[in-house]
Amino acid sequence: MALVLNEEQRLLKDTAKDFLSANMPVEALRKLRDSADETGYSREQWQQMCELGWASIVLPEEYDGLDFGFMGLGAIIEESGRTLAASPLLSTVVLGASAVLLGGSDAQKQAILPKVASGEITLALALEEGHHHAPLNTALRAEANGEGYRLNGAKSFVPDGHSADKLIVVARSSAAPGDAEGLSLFLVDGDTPGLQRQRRNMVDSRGAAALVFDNVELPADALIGELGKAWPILEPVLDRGRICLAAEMLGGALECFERTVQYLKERDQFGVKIGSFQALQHRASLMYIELELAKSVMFDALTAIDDNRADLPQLASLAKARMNDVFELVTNEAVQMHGGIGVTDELEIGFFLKRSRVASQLLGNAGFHRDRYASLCGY
Amino acid sequence: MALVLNEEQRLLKDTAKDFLSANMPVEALRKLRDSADETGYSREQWQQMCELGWASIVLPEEYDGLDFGFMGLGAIIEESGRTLAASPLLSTVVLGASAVLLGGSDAQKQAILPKVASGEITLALALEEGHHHAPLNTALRAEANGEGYRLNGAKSFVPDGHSADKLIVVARSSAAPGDAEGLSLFLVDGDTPGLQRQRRNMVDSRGAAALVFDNVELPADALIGELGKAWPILEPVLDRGRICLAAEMLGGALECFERTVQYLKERDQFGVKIGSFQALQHRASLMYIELELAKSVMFDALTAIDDNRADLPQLASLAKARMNDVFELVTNEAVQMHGGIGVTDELEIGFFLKRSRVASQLLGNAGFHRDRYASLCGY
Amino acid sequence: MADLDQFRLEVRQWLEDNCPASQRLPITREEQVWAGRNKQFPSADAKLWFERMRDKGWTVPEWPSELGGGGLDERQAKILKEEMKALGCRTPLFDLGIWMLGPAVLEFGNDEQKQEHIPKIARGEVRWCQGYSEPGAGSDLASLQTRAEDMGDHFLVNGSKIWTTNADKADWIFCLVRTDPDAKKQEGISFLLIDMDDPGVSTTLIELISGESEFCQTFFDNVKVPKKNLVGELNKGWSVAKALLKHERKLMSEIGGDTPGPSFGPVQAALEYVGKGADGKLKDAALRDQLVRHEMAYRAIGLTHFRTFEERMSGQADSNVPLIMKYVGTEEGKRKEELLLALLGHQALGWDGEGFNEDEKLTTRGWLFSKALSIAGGTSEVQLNIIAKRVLGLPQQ
Amino acid sequence: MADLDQFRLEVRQWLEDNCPASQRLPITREEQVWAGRNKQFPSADAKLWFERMRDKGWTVPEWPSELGGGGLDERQAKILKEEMKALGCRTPLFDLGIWMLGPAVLEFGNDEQKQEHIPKIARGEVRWCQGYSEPGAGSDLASLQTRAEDMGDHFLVNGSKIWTTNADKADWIFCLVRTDPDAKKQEGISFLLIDMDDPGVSTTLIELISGESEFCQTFFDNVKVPKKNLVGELNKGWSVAKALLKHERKLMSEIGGDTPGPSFGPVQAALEYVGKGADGKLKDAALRDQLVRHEMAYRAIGLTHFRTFEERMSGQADSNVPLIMKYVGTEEGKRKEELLLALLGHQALGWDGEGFNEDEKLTTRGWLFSKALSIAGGTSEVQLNIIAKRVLGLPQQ
Repeated sequence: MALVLNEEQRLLKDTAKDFLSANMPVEALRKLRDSADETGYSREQWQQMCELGWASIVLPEEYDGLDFGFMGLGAIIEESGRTLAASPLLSTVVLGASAVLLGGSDAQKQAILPKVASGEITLALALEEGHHHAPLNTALRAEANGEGYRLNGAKSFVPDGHSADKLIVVARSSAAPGDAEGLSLFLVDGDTPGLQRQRRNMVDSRGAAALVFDNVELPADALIGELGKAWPILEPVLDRGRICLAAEMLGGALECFERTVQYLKERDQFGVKIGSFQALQHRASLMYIELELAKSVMFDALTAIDDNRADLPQLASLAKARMNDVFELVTNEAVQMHGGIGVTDELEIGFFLKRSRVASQLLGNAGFHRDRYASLCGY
Repeated sequence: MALVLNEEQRLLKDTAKDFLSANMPVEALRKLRDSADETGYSREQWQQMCELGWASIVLPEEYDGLDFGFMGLGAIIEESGRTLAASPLLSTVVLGASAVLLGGSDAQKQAILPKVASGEITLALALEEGHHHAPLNTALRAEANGEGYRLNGAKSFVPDGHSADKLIVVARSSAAPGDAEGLSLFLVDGDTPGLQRQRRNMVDSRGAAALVFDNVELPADALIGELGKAWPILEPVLDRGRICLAAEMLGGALECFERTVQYLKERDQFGVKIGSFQALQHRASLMYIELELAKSVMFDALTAIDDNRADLPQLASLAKARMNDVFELVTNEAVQMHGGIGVTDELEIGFFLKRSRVASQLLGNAGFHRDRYASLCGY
Repeated sequence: MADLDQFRLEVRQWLEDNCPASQRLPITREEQVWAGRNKQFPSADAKLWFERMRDKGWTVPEWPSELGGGGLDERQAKILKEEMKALGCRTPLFDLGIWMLGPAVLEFGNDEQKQEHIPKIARGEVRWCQGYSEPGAGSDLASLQTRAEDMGDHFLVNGSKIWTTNADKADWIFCLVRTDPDAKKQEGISFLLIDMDDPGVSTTLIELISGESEFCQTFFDNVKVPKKNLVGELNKGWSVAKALLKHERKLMSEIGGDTPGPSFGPVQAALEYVGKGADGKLKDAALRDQLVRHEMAYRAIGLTHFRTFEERMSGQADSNVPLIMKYVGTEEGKRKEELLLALLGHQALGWDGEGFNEDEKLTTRGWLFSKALSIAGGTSEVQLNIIAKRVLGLPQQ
Repeated sequence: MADLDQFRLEVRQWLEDNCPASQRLPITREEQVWAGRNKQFPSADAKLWFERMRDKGWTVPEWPSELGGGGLDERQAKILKEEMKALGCRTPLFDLGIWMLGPAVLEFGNDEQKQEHIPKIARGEVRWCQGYSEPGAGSDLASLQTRAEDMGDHFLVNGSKIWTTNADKADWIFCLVRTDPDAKKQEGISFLLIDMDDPGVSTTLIELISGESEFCQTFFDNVKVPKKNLVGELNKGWSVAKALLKHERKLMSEIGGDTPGPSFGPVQAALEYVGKGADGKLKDAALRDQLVRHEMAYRAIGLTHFRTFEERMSGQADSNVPLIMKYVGTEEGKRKEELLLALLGHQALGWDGEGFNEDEKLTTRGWLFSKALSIAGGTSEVQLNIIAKRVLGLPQQ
């Protein structure tokens, strides 16, 4: 268990902080929103991130990766959460690349991962079909079709799904929704005939899409792993996503908290700084406590990935459930403590508030993960 | 809906307050505890209560009752909660007498109710068999036996069960535990052969017992209502008990809260009254708010009994769940805000803390009632 | 009591006869009829309904009839409210003048002011907005800086007010202004009525996290205001303001969570977006628990509203309970919005465009807007301070 | 690193060879070996184990060996701790002298004091208790009134101390006393060591809501205390006290909820008293949710303990994190007790006598006792004040 960053990782974190605050402050997200940007992030800045090695950091060296591990990537993602930097990092590197890495054939890895590392292609995981995160409920149908396969169905909420070059589609090739058996993963080009992608305008101003699969024909080599046996691949992929998303949320919560504490020190009311009011002091202290506990959880969760620990599922649910609660608490308190200005679009706190709730729903709300944690622990 | 007391009811409340503060302050409960009193309450004071009409207040006039209704009784019980007055009011008048009144034959009513009104006999409802309130899980067996019945089984937690002259026993004459069908009520003398009663020493210093039924033979007229059809009688009896118990808890919470506010005004720390600390002020205000909401709920719940309203079950669960939470909140805050002295046996706050948790478990914890309320509302 | 029952029957009959069917359907925000010099009516029925109610004086049932009101007492007004609710009759007229300024003028205004303003409000001829808060003042209302200089025959007003709801649509604004800069805080403040058409008055819209809003900032640049527009005594505006704040808190606690919102309530949303399992319980235990906690809290709050009314009626007025309603209404209102968001899941994450229906978008916007409820009209923190001080009598530092 | 691994192997071997089997079983409160002039040993094995550890100096592993300690560095001490845990070895000796006074004397005491007191503590020959709080002082420690008058060759001590844990069994007490009544608060306080056998020292037990307790009140009636028992400078006892308070808070956060308690943890209790349904989930959804929230919180707290250690080790010491541990440890500890109470239901409502087994009674008593945890050793409110001031740097009034 590593609960502190080593030299290398701290360096990565500092570099990320500098790059992000210089190039992708919250203001950048506002611009993307106000210009109704179609992609939902800046391709140019994504290229720069890739040049900084962020896309290759967790990939094995044989696929042009740096093999730095998730402790390092987590530190970068945490920083990206501080500025709400919009990028396909989570969908391409954490979810997409992990699916290929954990489930793909050598050929698939060779074909995909180096291009991910270089930033040549982006990926997205097409999973959700319902109102709430429920991977086992996948119903999108995959049938054998000569040598290959045919997909029919719809995905309701696919982050970066409209802009990704390739989609990793979770489909059901057998058994019924709710069953872990019978799930399959397919690699699908974004421009495959029969695939419609509709951009969705989300409250957090990030890019997402709804997908419709109408007799989408796929070659045999589009299948990732074994037919109907995707769950043992998909679950660890989702857990990586949950942990890295939680890292982003931690960054956002820390930034939101620090801005609020700063405001408490500056804002005058009734002739004194509002930060001198004990009720607000105690609430601020409680947030600090929650954030410190969350940091410890995040460190352990990230090492659990790097060390391939058996309790990765627990840690993923612990991290996601906790960050859902903490980010919600901190954003609510931040708005309230900022008072009137806190509910104006002019102040950036609102962007954190909006992102927090999208992130909460992504890959499982707190209830989902507490239920999962309890079941994993045998009660 | 009546959400305020009328003249008559206010008078009852004031009389009760005077009697209780004069004769049964919290100190009286301490004495009962320290003298390891076998009954768990003072029979003499119970007689006085009966002379004040508290045992007859909700009974119809035809059975020597005053027919004042539960709004009045609730007001008295609330006052009794303020001094933690130990008495068989709940077990005898609310639970016991209601069972006879709602389910009994004219003969049974004539035989029991006037004696309850006069204080001649006390009753207790023998229900609980498991670790948690679960009326439908009753397993104690009742078999036909010639003209009469035979009871076999055990009851784990029967308030005032050791001292009551007559027990109203919930037994299963058919179907399986968990089933609402097949429950029956029996009127059993406390000294019936085959019935063992073991006193239990509870944390709240009130009287309770565990009962063992070893081939207890009962005459035919011991049956209350129809065989196997007790649930429609038992449920409203329990709801009356839940609401009146909640009224007691409200009184205890109010007393605890007022003592704490008083302490906040008197106690010096760091050269000022601790009541001037904003963090404590806000916590006190939040308790006040919870208590005011609880008062409204209690009024409506008590009228729901008097008006035989169809939503009595909802109101009972609303009242009990809310008072469980509020009493727990207030007693915890009371101890914490009193500081060191708060955890000493010398201070009476501890008695409220202990009573609150016993009352919480009695007739259903907050989870039980939230679950019930949700189901009653169709979700 | 008998005449009250009689009154109830008459009211019911009149409503039956006079309220057009279309005006008995749930009202949308677009269909609200707001007062104003140039009123907009969403439909002929709405106009008819408004005019009939106006002519009865029932746009302001409890105001004196000689001033255009209905002249009803509190009991009768409650009966009217109940009967309108029973029939589903829409509120015929919306205006801050009805809810806030009117009561204040009736309490503090002189006859001339009553004659000039009350009938116009009753007839919906003028739309009012409120000018209390100022940029930088926040909860510390008394620290306001907008200056009204005594120029003999008029006041010269300079400064700006923020959170002036619907100021862009309003005809008049009632303001707190500083008339004595040397007096300390609460003193030296006066209550002034200003015609928005006066030269030097300008208004800009404020964008909220929930998108465009009805909140504005209003600027006063050398605005000349006649002396007769001063309500209450000079430098004694604070007492008028306090009286008004009570109305505002009452308003806030009544609208509670029910700001621009979807057509469904939490229970409906739960059944639709989560669904029930074989055991008849909501499929998601955590959401079910969150739902029932909210439903129980709302029921307790509703009962408390009734209780305060009954206490007033029975002369047992405990003036303290109303003090908690602003806090509980807005705080539980926020929880309701969080609950709806959680129930809708992915469908509550949309901002605009395809893929989200109106109700879903309203849920998202309503959730964001609800964050303002515990800030506007006295923050939750201020409410708790007030309870600690006035109700519990805890020592102040 | 290599020598550390080597050290680990040696420690493991030594423990294997020297720790009696009986001393590797979970310890009950009755089986704890407490220091003292007349020590009680629950068993011959306990005596043997104590003596072997004492002779290694491992009763106080990090203290200098020349003073009877083990002379280990922090890393080695941690290894010893880990190996003892792995083998289940019991703590051989319990004493406040080890946890609190010893470290203070080593930091502030003069050589004579170290020579006199440290070895006795290391060898468990003297049992210490603490005299900080006073009736009426509470969180405001610095307002203490116990007076120590300078009589030239000795101090004359008068006053009383409350919450003097186990004072009835202790041989010595370390106290904060006022040596300069005119100085303001923190100043004029000195740190004094007093022999409980001295004439004028008397102690009474305090009964808690959880029943009899180890807490006492200790009275000083004209007690003569030699000057050499003054630790640190005269009137500078506050700095000694603050250093000690850190140790106490650390102690409180470590014992957290685990005060006199039942043999089962929440999960075990849940399975035993609630049970699982067909779906493998705890039957009661509400209790299950309460349980998992606690389990997750405890895991986060445990990880944070590790993190603070690793931060120290890696020289990234963020001195702030330890400040939260007293608060989280005791507050979550209280939640754990409430949870156990809820899980056991009716079985957690007993006080004594028939019908409740030991574990059930310990649950009830432990729940009641836990209420003291967020009060003793710095209330939760004081902890939050400290975080706001020292960590967040929020302005003070």
